[in-house]
Amino acid sequence: MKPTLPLEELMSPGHLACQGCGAGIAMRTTLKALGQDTIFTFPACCWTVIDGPFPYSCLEVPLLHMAFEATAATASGIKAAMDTLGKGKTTICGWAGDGGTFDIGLQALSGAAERNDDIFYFCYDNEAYMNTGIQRSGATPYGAWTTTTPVKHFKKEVKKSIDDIVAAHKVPYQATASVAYPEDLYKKLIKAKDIRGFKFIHIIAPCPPGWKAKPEDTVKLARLAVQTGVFPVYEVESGKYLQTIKTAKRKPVLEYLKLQGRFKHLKEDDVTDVQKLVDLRYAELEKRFQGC
Amino acid sequence: MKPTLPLEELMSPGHLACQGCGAGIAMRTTLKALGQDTIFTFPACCWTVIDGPFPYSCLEVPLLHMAFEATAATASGIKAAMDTLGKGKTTICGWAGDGGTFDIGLQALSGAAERNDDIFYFCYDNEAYMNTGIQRSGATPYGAWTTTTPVKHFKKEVKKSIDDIVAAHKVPYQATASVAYPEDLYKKLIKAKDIRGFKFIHIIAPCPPGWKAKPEDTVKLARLAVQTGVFPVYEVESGKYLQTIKTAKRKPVLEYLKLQGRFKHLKEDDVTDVQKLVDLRYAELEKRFQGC
Amino acid sequence: MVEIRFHGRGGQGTVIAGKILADAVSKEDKYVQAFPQFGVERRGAPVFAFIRIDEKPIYIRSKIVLPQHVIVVDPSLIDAIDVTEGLKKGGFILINSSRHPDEFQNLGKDFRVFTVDANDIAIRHRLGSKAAPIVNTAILGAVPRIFDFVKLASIVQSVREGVPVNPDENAAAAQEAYDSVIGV
Amino acid sequence: MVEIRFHGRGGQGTVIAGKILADAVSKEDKYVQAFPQFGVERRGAPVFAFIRIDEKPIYIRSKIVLPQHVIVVDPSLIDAIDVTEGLKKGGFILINSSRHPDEFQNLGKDFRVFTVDANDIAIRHRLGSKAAPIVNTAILGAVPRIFDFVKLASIVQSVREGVPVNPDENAAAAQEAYDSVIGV
Amino acid sequence: MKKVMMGNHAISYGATLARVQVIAAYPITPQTQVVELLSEIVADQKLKAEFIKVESEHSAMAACIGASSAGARAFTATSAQGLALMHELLHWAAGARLPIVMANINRAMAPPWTIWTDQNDSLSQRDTGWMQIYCQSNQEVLDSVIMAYKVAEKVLMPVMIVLDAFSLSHTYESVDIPDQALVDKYLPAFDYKYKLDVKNPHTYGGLTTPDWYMEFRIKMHEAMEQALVEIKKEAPVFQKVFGRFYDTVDPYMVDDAETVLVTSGTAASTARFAVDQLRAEGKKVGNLRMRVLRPFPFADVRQQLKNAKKIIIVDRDISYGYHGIWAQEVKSALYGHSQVPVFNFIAGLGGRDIFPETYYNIIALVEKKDKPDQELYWVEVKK
Amino acid sequence: MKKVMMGNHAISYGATLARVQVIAAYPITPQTQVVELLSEIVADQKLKAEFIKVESEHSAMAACIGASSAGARAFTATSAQGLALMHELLHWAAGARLPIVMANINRAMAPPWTIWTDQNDSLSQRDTGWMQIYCQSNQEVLDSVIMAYKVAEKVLMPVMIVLDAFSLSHTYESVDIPDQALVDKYLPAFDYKYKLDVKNPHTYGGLTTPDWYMEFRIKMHEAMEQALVEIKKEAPVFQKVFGRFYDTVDPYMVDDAETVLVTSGTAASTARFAVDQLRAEGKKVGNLRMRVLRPFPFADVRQQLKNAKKIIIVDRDISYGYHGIWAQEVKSALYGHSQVPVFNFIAGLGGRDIFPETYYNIIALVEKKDKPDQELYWVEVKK
Amino acid sequence: MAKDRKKIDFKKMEELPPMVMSLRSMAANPTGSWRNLKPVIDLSQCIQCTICWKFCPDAAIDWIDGNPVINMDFCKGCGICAEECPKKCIEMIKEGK
Amino acid sequence: MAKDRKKIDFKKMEELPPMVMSLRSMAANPTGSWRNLKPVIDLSQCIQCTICWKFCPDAAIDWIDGNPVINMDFCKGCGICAEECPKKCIEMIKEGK
Ligand SMILES: Cc1ncc(C[n+]2csc(CCOP(=O)(O)OP(=O)(O)O)c2C)c(N)n1
Ligand SMILES: Cc1ncc(C[n+]2csc(CCOP(=O)(O)OP(=O)(O)O)c2C)c(N)n1
Ligand code: SF4
Ligand code: SF4
Ligand code: SF4
Ligand code: SF4
Ligand code: SF4
Ligand code: SF4
Ligand SMILES: [Mg+2]
Ligand SMILES: [Mg+2]
Repeated sequence: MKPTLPLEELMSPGHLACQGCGAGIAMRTTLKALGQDTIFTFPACCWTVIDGPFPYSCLEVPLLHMAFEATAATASGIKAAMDTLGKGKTTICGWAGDGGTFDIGLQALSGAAERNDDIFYFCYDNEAYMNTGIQRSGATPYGAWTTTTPVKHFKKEVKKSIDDIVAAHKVPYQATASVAYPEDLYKKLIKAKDIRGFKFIHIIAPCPPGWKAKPEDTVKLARLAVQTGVFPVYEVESGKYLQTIKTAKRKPVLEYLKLQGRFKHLKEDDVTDVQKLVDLRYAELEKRFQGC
Repeated sequence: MKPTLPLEELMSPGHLACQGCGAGIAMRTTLKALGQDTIFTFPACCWTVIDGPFPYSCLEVPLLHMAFEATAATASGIKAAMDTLGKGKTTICGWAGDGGTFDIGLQALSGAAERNDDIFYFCYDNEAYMNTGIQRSGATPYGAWTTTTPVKHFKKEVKKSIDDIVAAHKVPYQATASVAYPEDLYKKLIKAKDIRGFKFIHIIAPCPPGWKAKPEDTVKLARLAVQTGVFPVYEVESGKYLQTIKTAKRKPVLEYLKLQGRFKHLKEDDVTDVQKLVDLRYAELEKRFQGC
Repeated sequence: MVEIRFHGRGGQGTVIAGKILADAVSKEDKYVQAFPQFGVERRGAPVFAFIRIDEKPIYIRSKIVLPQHVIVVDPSLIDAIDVTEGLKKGGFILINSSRHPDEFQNLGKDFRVFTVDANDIAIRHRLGSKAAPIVNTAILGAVPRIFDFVKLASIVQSVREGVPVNPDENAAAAQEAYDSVIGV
Repeated sequence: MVEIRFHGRGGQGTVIAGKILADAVSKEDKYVQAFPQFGVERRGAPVFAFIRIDEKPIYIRSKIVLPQHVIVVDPSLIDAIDVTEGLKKGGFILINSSRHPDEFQNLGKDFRVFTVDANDIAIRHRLGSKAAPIVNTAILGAVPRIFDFVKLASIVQSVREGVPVNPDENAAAAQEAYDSVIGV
Repeated sequence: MKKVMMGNHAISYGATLARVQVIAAYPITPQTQVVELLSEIVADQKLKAEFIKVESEHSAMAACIGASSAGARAFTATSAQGLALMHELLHWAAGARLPIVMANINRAMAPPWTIWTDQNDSLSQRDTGWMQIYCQSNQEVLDSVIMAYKVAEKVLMPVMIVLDAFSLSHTYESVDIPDQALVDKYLPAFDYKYKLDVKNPHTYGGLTTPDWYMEFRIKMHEAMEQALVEIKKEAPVFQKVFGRFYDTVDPYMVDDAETVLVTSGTAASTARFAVDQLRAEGKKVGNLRMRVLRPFPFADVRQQLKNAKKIIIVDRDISYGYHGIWAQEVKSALYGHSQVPVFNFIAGLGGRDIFPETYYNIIALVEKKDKPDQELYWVEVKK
Repeated sequence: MKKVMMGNHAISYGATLARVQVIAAYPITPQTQVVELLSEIVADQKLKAEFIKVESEHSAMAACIGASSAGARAFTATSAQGLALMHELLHWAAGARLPIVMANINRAMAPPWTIWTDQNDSLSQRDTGWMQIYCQSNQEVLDSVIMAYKVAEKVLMPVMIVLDAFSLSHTYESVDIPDQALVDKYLPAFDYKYKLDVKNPHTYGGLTTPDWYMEFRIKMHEAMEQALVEIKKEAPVFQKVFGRFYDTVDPYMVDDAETVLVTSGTAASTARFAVDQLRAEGKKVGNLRMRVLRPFPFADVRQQLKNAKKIIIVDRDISYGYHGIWAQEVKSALYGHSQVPVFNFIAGLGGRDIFPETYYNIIALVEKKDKPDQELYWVEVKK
Repeated sequence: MAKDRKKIDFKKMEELPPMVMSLRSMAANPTGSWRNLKPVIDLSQCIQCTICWKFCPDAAIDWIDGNPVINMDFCKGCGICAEECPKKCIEMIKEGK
Repeated sequence: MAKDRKKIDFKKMEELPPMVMSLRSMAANPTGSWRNLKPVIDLSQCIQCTICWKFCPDAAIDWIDGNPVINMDFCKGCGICAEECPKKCIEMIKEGK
């Protein structure tokens, strides 16, 4: 068989991600699609550490580490510079965690989207502040334990829909993706690279310590997230929705939940609630997939 | 005839709004609906000045002036305090301009919406940074002149849809309103006062100097905004859309544009573009009104 | 050093008048500072502007509390506020008014009053609307007639360069104002 | 003052071991400080923890570079890193291992080695899983056997209070470890 | 009750004992345990408080400002980047005269990214109108949180409790947790005269022209001066209730010292250890631990340093293009009051450790000099 | 070419002449005209630059950091609350060693809301690693923007150009706009050795352990020291090209003065006027205008103040719970170098005007005293 | 808060509260002086529809005994009332100058 | 950036660039020491589907001559490759301790 992705690696081994880190797979795949003519900026997040300490880095493209809340604005600044300097072809990317996207970096993201700045904004989503030791973020799903939503008081708010928020900005391209489907992500990026304007990519990236899951289950979980409808994978091009990984028969969410210690405390009723929430959201999206 | 709104005034005359300020009408009407048991917080905006200088104020309810980007979080803080202090019934409101809502205050707004904090968030929208002398905001519509979008380079981005952004948060209640329809606004607030959770109210409030319009045209413009479909007036309750001011036959946008100096430079083609944008957005909303 | 205060209303271009005057003065190689009242300006509300002129570099940068002269761009202010506040004895008061200086005797006899009908001039030169004529360039034309720190030619040139539209009309208004000052 | 360094791997509860030991020591009215290696801890990666014990208040707050003793929570580290780095002459090395202390002669003869099979004890008391037993309480049980700054009773009590689950099993593991130290 | 705990938990217990009513916080290493423990305590209803899990530190401080204005005792904790992100609102809280208390775990500023300790983060907030109290032990941390509310609510100014990352925040040691009843007696409930009150509505913080702005700022400074009086007054009161004494400065063997080390935080604690060793060698060395940065204790500093022959200020911070910040603060305070040579050493930035040996080396260097021959000296640098 | 312009437009022209390549800014009174003129200049393509109309000052500085890292000359302008909101990123820009230039219009901090001048906003950024240059005329503003890029790009540290709200920002006066060709000769294009470059990829600002963090911070301080050298070197070079001379301090009649006023900004300009009047009365008074706050010009300050019998520092700012900030800076710098009594006056907060009479009163008061009998003196307060 | 129309005149710093807070309503600030055009109601035409009243941004129209009464101390002369009056019975006349 | 695997050892401050920047790849950091379980491929069963290769978060599987080869210097032993291998021909065995 031929590899389904290019062999070239722009991410070196030796980095500091935990065993089985989904965010590692996300970056590795992304770099294969974007190639060498790419510049990244990272806010504070696990990737701040994963990348490696001075004087090392595991990325083989230029990277600017930046403050937590500034990702999109920084990327806009880099892009503006590249434009005046006649290097407009280089792909400029912000790469942030869910906390840096849904919460503290949302304003900058919205500003860049409104201006339709010609950049990629990636959010690898592990559904909590992992780098600081698993605190609740706006992306943490209903029902989950984190250190700031203790089991007796598990998270009661539903996950913020960053995708709908971005969609409200009518950006030229946005997509969700899962590390379990690298070819899908790859294809999306190859296409989006040629689209001018703001591009938003939201990747579900399981985190073994944060989800209290086994490291070997990372890909399985990323797949189940899609198959259960917890994290539907689709793209939106100029307002048109397209589900790129179909899930005709969705699996019950319990299959997904039970592999994760962060949901261990949920009673049967709670699981039913989660299932309902997922069904509701899925129904809403299905309408859009059908162009309604 | 009987007055359609209560006679009681909680806003004193003598304030510092310009002649014909739409934001003045917005506040006056809002206070009539919310009554005395209400606390406000304002970020930097025209209302910072309108309210009056030390040791005066034109509001007869408690008001905390606050930094520009902090409205929603401040309101959340006040609300939390009132709750622990056993004064949970008092209505807590953030009241911000469009700049303070669409741009610099968006993150705090999103955070409070995600937490579903039990507060009102009002945005009176005059479509630019007026207090600093008419600079472009995320709410400035396509085609408009501002001091930072000079006529040769008029605003090319469409108005950010704050309503869709808030809708993405699935808040219990949100509504748009126009100062030309105070009874509509009043009714919405009376209803929303009894809804627990985050409530978002977006009021179009024309600004004579900022729109380069005649002061006497303020209400006319606010009405035309609705009648042309530039600013549809509706509410969303638990996800259900309802258009509260119907506009079966929309007037051409030109009627609205031509009363405003900020659009004077637009050529016929440009006006057609504006009309198209309005039609597109209106069609999108109509689907939602029809429950699609 | 000459220090002059302008009185106008928000939206009338009082600050721009000061700026144009400063420009004219600086064309004559004098030193000059022009600055607005520091604060929030609202259409209709009374506002001030200031100008300071000297033969040598001006280092003082505090506000002008005791002006030598006063220019009143909007005559209705005469009733609304005390335009002579802090005005030095012997100071000149130039008022945009169709009335004769003698009718302003209530301003006190320590000062000398001049008038120019800038409203009328502006309207005739189609500056602004009839309801709200733009009078600031017209009134500037009267300045060199009264004061010797600037020449009409400089004013006219600075007006031409300093207005966003209608340079000819504005220049003509200034010229006409120069010719029609009453009280000289 | 006694200064001890713990060696473990991320995720093994090395820091918690230090904390529980500190708690036990403080029960005996001694002064104590326990602190982790300052930095980012990743599962599997080698980590340290430190403890400082004295009869009088401890003011020094810098890191421990030259410990008197060393406790090795994960025996595989012996090959991966130099656990004797900075260790003072005559220092004790307590290793979680099923092997006899004599098998660790390569650590040098300046030190005295003790072993305790904490893995085995933990597994038998069902602490953690077979693949990844939680050994930190077991190894703590061995401490009072070797050192005189703390009594087993205090350790057992602190273990009971300091673990999130299974206090009895953990206490029993500590007790058993106490009894099975090799090299004493 | 005595309990072995980390510095971060000492903060949480302090806040709990102070019966804070609104907590708004955002996670950041090395502060996270403060927030985690508090969210458990609140979830378990051991503390009747609202915990707002905000989306940024900026909003944390905004929520505290809102809550405090409404009359609730408000609390937050942060570190470095989080503190810096609050900066505008630090000015705000002080200008609004709100008695908010915040813990800040000293962590060096980025870039480069770091999570280790130095004091640049809090010291560069010295002009925002916040009181700042630097701690050297977990006990002091817990006690200071309680005392801070007492002083803050008297003078209506906010307080920052400052402690070093890891060497205090993550260090376990025994802490006496006072009885709630005692704390309640010492610290009465917060009764804010100027709260947002629908029965007595006022507008706070409105536009103020040059006519009056300055007078309000004078009042802020006077409140700080009063705070100094209150801190001095509280020291014996607190001691009477809890048995522990905290002053603005903490002198150790200073009276007869020829050379005084001026230090702060955990570096001061280590300095005290070093002083003992140096004294044992017969060196007349003392240590003056700076506990309160704002309000600056002019009188105490001048008094304590008046007998020294040489003063050494060790800064774990620097104002780039000037000196160490503590050095600047102390030297300016001594100007006109002292002629003693002052040596400024910069050590321990970005978590580089400060050992007793660090002080021995400093002392050895200073012994060789009559007066400083450099604006400042860098310590233990890889030259 | 001479042109009557407001201070804000002097900034815009300065930036245009410096051929800035990326502008990112957010409106705030009293800065707005800077941005408005620049957006016109860019829209009219008189300047080849990208103008990013960001959604907050925080993002303005973030965009500048991004742009500068990518090798473009980046510019922004702000004031007070906007500057404070950037605070975290001010530390960032300095730590990343980016030669960004920013204009800050001094406006007092809220609350209460105010738009009038004082220096607390910029002075409370003194520890962020930015150079700070205080101007007294529109000409100096324009010139300083150009010079700032020269120095910044040599030493790789950012610069803040500071001017008073209204009394400079909105004051029209004649300014000589130098020829573009001359400016181009003086200020070469920005060629950044450490730019983000896909041909030579590096990661910037990554995690740095205590092993090396401190050394990078030493380099920052050394860059500041070097900046002082460069500023002194540029003064005559700039004068040769443009005919105007700017030093770190601006002494006026200081040499034989018995009493020296130490001032800054437009208050310094008025002080100079006052000195003329006082000299006319036979009083031996001089004025030392502080132009550069960071890097602090230790040698120049000590040199200029060495003959004075009395020093008066007039602060339009205060560090609550301490003294005026300029007073603290200068007194600390003089410690060990001078015994002259230093009097600290606080004046003009929140836009309260500073008149020549203000100085006459100060001088009259100081004449009556041998040395200060208060920590500081408030001027023209409604007691 | 006192609805007193008098300006507050502090004499000394001690009279000030510790922080900036309002002590009186803006009714102490007669904005009538801003007006260049003055609304005059022809009550004989008026149908008491309250439209002028409800739209006044300055709360400068009082509803007294079933009729609109413009408070000239505050009316800024924006002309909205005149523009919106369905009976066109409000005229904007130039302020006597 | 140099793909050199050697650690960089600065001796003096002058060797440092003015700001923190990477000078070498993380390949200088052999994370193999983190591993507690070790993947072993039974190539005889392998169908060369590249699944193990594409999912390795650590880029620790090289694709050499059409076969997966695990780089033990870096493999952290997460077990994803074993879990995802459709042929179940990767076994995780305990590190020899
Ligand atoms: C202003 C600021 N606040 C807080 C932090 C601390 N912080 C660093 S990373 C992080 C969590 C990031 O979460 P997320 O964006 O979800 O990325 P993840 O770590 O989960 O990959 C936090 C809270 C910071 N660096 N800066
Ligand atoms: C952090 C910060 N940035 C900028 C400002 C300046 N500012 C004050 S009000 C304002 C405009 C507000 O615009 P908007 O929210 O639309 O309200 P409007 O003035 O139009 O009523 C701006 C930019 C500020 N006060 N604080
Ligand atoms: S905590 Fe989670 S996201 Fe972060 S490096 Fe570890 S596995 Fe990856
Ligand atoms: S500028 Fe516009 S919004 Fe602001 S007070 Fe004037 S009219 Fe109202
Ligand atoms: S003119 Fe305007 S301010 Fe006056 S009463 Fe009518 S609506 Fe009100
Ligand atoms: S709007 Fe006209 S008709 Fe109606 S109440 Fe007013 S004046 Fe009367
Ligand atoms: S065990 Fe994990 S790290 Fe090792 S080769 Fe397999 S997937 Fe890669
Ligand atoms: S996943 Fe299994 S079958 Fe596929 S290449 Fe890897 S070892 Fe071979
Ligand atoms: Mg995350
Ligand atoms: Mg607006």
